[in-house]
Amino acid sequence: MPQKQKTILQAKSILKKFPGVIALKNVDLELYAGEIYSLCGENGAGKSTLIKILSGIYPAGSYQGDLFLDQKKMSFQNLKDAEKSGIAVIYQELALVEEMTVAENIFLGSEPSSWGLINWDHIYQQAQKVLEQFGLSIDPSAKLGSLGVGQQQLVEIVKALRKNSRILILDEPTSALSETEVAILLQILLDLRKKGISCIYISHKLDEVFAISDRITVLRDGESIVTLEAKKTSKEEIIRHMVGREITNLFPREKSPLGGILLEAKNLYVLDNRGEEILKNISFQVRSGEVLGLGGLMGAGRTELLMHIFGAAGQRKSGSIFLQEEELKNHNPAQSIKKGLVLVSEDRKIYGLVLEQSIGFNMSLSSLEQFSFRGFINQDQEFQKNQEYFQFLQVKAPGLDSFVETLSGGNQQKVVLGKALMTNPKVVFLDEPTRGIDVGAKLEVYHLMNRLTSEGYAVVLVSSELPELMGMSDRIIMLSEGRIGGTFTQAEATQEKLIAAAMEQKEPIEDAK
Amino acid sequence: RSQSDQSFDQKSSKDKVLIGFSLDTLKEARWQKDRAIFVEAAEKLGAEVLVQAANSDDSRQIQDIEALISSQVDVLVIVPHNGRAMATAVEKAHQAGIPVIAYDRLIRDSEVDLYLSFDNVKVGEMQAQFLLDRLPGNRGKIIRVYGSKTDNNALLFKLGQDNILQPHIARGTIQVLHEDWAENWKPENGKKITNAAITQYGNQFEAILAANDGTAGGAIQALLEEFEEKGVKEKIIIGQDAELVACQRIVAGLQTMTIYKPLKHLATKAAELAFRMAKGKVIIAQQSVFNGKVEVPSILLEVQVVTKDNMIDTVVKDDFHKYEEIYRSIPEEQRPKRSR
Amino acid sequence: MQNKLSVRDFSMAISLALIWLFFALLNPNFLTSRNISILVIELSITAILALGMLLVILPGHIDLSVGSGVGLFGGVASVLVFHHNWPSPLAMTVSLVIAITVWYLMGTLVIKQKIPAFIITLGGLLIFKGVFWLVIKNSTVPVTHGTERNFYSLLTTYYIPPLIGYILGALVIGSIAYTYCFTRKRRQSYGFNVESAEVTFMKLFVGGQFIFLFILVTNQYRGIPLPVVILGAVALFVYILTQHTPFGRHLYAIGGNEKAALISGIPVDRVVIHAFAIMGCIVAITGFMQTAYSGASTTTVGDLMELDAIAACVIGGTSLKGGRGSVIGVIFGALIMASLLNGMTLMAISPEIKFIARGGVLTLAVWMDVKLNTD
Amino acid sequence: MQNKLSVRDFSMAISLALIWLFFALLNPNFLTSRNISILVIELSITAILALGMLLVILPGHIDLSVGSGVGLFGGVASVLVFHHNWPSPLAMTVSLVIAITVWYLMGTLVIKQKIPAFIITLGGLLIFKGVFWLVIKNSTVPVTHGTERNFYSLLTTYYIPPLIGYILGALVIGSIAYTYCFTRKRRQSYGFNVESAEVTFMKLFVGGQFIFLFILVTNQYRGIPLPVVILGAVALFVYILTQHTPFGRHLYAIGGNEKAALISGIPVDRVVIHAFAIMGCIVAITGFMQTAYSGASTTTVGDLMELDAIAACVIGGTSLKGGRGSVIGVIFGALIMASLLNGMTLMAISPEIKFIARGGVLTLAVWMDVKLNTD
Ligand SMILES: Nc1ncnc2c1ncn2[C@@H]1O[C@H](COP(=O)(O)OP(=O)(O)OP(=O)(O)O)[C@@H](O)[C@H]1O
Ligand SMILES: Nc1ncnc2c1ncn2[C@@H]1O[C@H](COP(=O)(O)OP(=O)(O)OP(=O)(O)O)[C@@H](O)[C@H]1O
Ligand SMILES: [Mg+2]
Ligand SMILES: [Mg+2]
Repeated sequence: MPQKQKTILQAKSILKKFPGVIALKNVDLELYAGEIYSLCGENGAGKSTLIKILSGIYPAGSYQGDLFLDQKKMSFQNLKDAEKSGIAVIYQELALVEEMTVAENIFLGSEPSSWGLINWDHIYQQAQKVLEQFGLSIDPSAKLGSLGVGQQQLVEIVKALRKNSRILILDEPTSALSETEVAILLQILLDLRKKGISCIYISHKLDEVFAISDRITVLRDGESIVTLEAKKTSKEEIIRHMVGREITNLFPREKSPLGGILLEAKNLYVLDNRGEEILKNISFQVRSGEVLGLGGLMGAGRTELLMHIFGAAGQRKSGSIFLQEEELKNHNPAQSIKKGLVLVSEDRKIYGLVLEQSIGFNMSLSSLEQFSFRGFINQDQEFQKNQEYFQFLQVKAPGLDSFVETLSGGNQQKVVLGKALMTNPKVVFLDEPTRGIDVGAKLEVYHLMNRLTSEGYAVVLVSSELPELMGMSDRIIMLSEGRIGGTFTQAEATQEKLIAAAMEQKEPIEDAK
Repeated sequence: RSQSDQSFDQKSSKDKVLIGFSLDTLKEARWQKDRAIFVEAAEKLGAEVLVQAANSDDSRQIQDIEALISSQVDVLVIVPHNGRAMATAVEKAHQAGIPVIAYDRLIRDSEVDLYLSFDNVKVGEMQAQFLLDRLPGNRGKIIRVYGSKTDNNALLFKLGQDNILQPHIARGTIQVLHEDWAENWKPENGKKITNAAITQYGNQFEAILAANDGTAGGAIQALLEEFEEKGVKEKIIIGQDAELVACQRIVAGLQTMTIYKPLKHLATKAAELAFRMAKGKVIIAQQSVFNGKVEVPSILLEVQVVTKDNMIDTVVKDDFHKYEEIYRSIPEEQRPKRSR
Repeated sequence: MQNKLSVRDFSMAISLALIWLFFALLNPNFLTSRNISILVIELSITAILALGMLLVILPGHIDLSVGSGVGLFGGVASVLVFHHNWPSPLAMTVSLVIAITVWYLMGTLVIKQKIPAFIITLGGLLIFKGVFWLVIKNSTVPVTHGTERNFYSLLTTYYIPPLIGYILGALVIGSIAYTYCFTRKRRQSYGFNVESAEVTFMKLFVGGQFIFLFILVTNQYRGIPLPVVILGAVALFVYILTQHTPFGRHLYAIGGNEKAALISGIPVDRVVIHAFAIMGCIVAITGFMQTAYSGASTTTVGDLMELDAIAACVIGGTSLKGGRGSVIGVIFGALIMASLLNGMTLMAISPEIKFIARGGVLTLAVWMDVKLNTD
Repeated sequence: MQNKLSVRDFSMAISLALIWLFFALLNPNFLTSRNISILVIELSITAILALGMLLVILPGHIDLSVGSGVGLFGGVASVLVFHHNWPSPLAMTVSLVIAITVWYLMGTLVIKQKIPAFIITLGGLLIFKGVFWLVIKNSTVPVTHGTERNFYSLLTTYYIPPLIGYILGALVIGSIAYTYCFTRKRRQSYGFNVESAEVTFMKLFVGGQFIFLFILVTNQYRGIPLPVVILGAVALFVYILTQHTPFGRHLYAIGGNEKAALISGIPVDRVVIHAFAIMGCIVAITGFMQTAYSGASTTTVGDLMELDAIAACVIGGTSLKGGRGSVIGVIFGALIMASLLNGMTLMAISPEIKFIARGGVLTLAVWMDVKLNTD
């Protein structure tokens, strides 16, 4: 294309190999000053890898190809180098210390100190400032671990922005954010662009991508397919390039006949581990063949609710839970799973996977009893079952014995799903099941949900993406600060109503545009 | 001899006599001396010595002896860390047709071939007797610091002391203000015990009866910090082993006495006898000690009480420590004349 | 994992070979049938304890109390036998049961009360030692009366008669070969790729050779020492447990990511507590063997054995963070340590040097292991 | 974190109070000025070592070699003084420098070669012990000739004259009060909400009282023991290091989440290596004090001190996984252990019971700590 703007960052024919996979094949990338440039692509397309190269995590020499910053050839040996030359990165995986306070995390690695002594007051004051500046109401002296995933993500973003660098790279920053928080973030990025800071943005949420990007590049299987002007293209086109085929219906929910009540909660009051009441008077039913959507803002209590019903969190104050007429009382996940209830957690790294083990190990972990008789595992049966799900979920990996930590975010999610489904459950809890996975994979998850319901299972879907929530659930319950803010059938649900319910009559904030 | 050992009997046809010397420990200086003298004497006789030290661990010592047997020694000299536990070792040795000498400590419940020693019980008795003689009218208040309660020898020393002291304690003429065991013979524990005693009874006691020079050293350290040098000199402090440091304290008047075991005699004698045994000669011993199973032919050497006065004609005479070493912190003019 | 392992064992095989070569050159007696027999007896005791330790380390815990435990439960048994004239099998059973109960309780404390295992077992170390000394009254309690033999004393002194030894060996080799080929066939039938027939054969051949050679050598002395058989049994047990049962998988999972394990429906608490219980059982067994080896229960039995056990695990490539480790590795680790000690003892090296050498080799072995595995 | 700490200290204060009460009731001499003085001397030695250990544990490592290190470097110094007649300050400096270098190297091995600290330092434990025995030739090497005093021997025997003691105390209280109020003011000026003036005053008042009381008591005997002053210095140093320097925060960060620390641009390697170097320095200092305490360097000096140090840390609420722990906590932990030992020695309790009690209290203290912190 005609070079009207000046290029600041350029990558030429990058080639990156990993044992068993070629993550990037001759990828070119060109970033103009003061633009927002988006990378799209399926899971495992190579987005994160490309980022890690741009930011020096993979040092020069561990890949082929060249980097140019302002036409000068660069060879980053480590992060520091990249940061020195003004590149700040927000990674897919949180890079924060839970034991430390928000402020400490924000300044971690660059603590302002005089005569070797840290000036704490300054740090907390500054932290306060930055947080406010980005319109966040987070207490800088709060322990990071006490925040929900979403808020943590925001803290990380602030941490990166504080370094006021010229190039900002975000790898799926919004995958854990609620609508409101997304809005805040996008607004921040647009402001930065005005200040002439360029930004590489990676997300699977195309609405966001289109909301802010100037140009979009699509990666597929480690190759850059096309680069398009955001204004001159459309979601459909991008998606087509990403998956290499047409996708007509993004939310292919196929209703299935409703059966009897599988799961019922009656007037639940639940305390969290700090004795605070985080769930108040929750009652609902799920029938076989039904997808119940569970919405709400960050920290509304959705995860806690699922976790509690699953027997993994919170003490019951009052109320009761029935799974197929059986009462569940101070039960543990093991029992829940036996009774046919499984949960796919929103945080696959912490609650989902044993990272240093193989895909096979993880997938069969919950279902070992199936393949073992007289206490011994029949490894061949196990292998076959794993194979089956490996292919059925189309996990992108050399094989069952490749280690999970080497998988891309989306493929890791598929492994978690595989593990859950292998236990052939009756009721499936999906907490943000499509967080950080690509359109293609999402579709697969949706089809999966359809298949489950058609086979008489019940699904509870927690999602922060309203379109998904509305598209995929037959009924929607909105939580707000641990209470039920409203219940809607798919027909009557609209964005506004949902958000209103989620925020209890505070007027809906309009999208950042 | 079990026939299964013949396989390596053929191999064991060597010209040079090989002596296996298994020590309980080398942690204390005393055993370093034993080793040195023994090895020297044996090599003079043209024998070769393999030395093992078990760090006061019974199973280790068994492994040591197993190894010596594997090395096809012609005779075993054992300083058992625990006289009972080593019975198994004697058995193993005899199975391999190797005679065993118990050195310094008796090996119980076994057919050990010879026993050379200063009797540990005797040592305890001498300590106690000396203490009594020093106490005016055999009456007084004392503090007792025992060795490691888990060390069989500590028990023997205590037994000896009790043999002498019990009647007096019973009669109430001797009053034990404070008594405790010094874990692992640690000097610092000796100090802690003494500190505890001082805290409770201040300066009321006349004597400290310590199990060995190490713990005595700890005790003296505590006294020094509390009563200064002169206060210490008033007390009767009894140790054992004639360690160099102890001798220095004795000539400086800080420690009253230690027991000197003429290692030289013991070690040299042991070396000779071991050599003769290896050659298959018969040993005739006057005494014998019953070890719970058999009457063990025994050679018991006298131990000596060492004080300021007889330092020269015991420790120095036997060249156990160098004169200069012992008196290094004493100004020339105050040093006693060396005999000859 | 499998291939990772093989690399690791390879690296350790090298260190081991070096050590053996070294001693064989310096001291002809090192490779005598007698010394080999002695060596494997010493090895067995450490290795068995280390295998128990593996089960505790895999889920990310640790046990410092095994040393004094070994002393204590050996002591309990010998007191019952010697002072109370119980039949040794009964005495040992009782002691064993107590041990299991105690460890079960420790496990429960670790899990239910959330007290780090390091502390609980450090406490155990001290408490058991104290109780131990009380039990044997700081005296020496033989495992049997006089020189008569009983089941207890035979633990470390009995040797399998040569003929039976050969039969046993044949059986072992046979069954290994059978299962090996069998699984291989089945794998093929499922159509996954298996190593070539040659490799399989070579492996089996070499393995068989080793076993045969070992029996040959030990038979030259007095036959296969009983401890080795016990080790074999324990090793097989732990191997199957860790590699072929859900329980084992769960251990690895918990060590890898406890939260995920919990959500995956693993009864974390029960698994860990049972791991501890098994450890207790193994501690008792080691206790009997170690005490029988010294011929009597004395205050020093078991001292510092916990360090040897842990060291064996780590040399064998077990990660103290949990989630990684293997039976074969641990046995190699124990073998390295045992060979080293035995060799140095044989050469009557002074204790100071022994310490230094042990420390050096420990570090070297692990360093080599790390190197070979990062490359 | 601050308030969390206070809870924890609170819990430990209770255990401590109980222990003191117990002994005070059973033995009136426990609270005599003399015994208190002796107790704090014994405390100082453990506490200082434990503070060093904290620096190594925070980033998630561990050091098992400190025990034999203490023996070794105390020994080196006393050999130089006693056998080679060096002036004690010089001898100690040399030994200190060596120690720092050695630990720096160990740290490098841990980091660069990726060998787990557990192994490196376990190796160190053995090697140092061996070298130690060689250095002192297994004999007893006094820290000074005869009864003469030198800087070395004074380390644990010197007491600050009462008057100076009071002045010192006044200075300490004063400076604390000053910084306290100063920061408070500044906080206010930044517009943070600070605790009410009364609370501040009460805190200062109580704290001051304690210090004053302590000086009063020790002066009744001979004045503040020098070791306590040393402990104070080390504690202050470590406190500032961990709470008020980037270095210290990085230790926490590394222990909390190493990956994150790395991505945040923390020089992980350098930080950890330096932590080890400081540990080395502290080991040497402890070595001098411990050796001076027993008056001479003997083969048993330092045995098992590593366990005491680690125990002190853990009782003090330090997490062995790294990322959590505090100076005040560690000191409390050491205080609990020291009081226990001192009290039992005072009452001449038999070694068996000592072991059991130590184990029991260790477990109880941590259990209490855990309970109070989960509620
Ligand atoms: N450390 C590694 N070792 C081996 N393979 C790796 C490693 N890291 C990434 N890969 C592989 O490289 C490919 C690209 O991974 P990458 O994380 O860049 O995908 P992605 O586009 O970020 O996917 P997602 O959108 O799910 O994050 C994937 O096939 C992945 O399995
Ligand atoms: N690990 C945690 N520690 C302490 N509080 C937590 C933790 N996780 C969540 N909370 C709090 O519990 C409440 C419910 O959190 P939860 O994670 O269920 O919210 P949510 O609706 O699932 O939002 P999301 O899961 O998208 O963050 C919130 O107040 C949140 O701050
Ligand atoms: Mg990615
Ligand atoms: Mg959630």
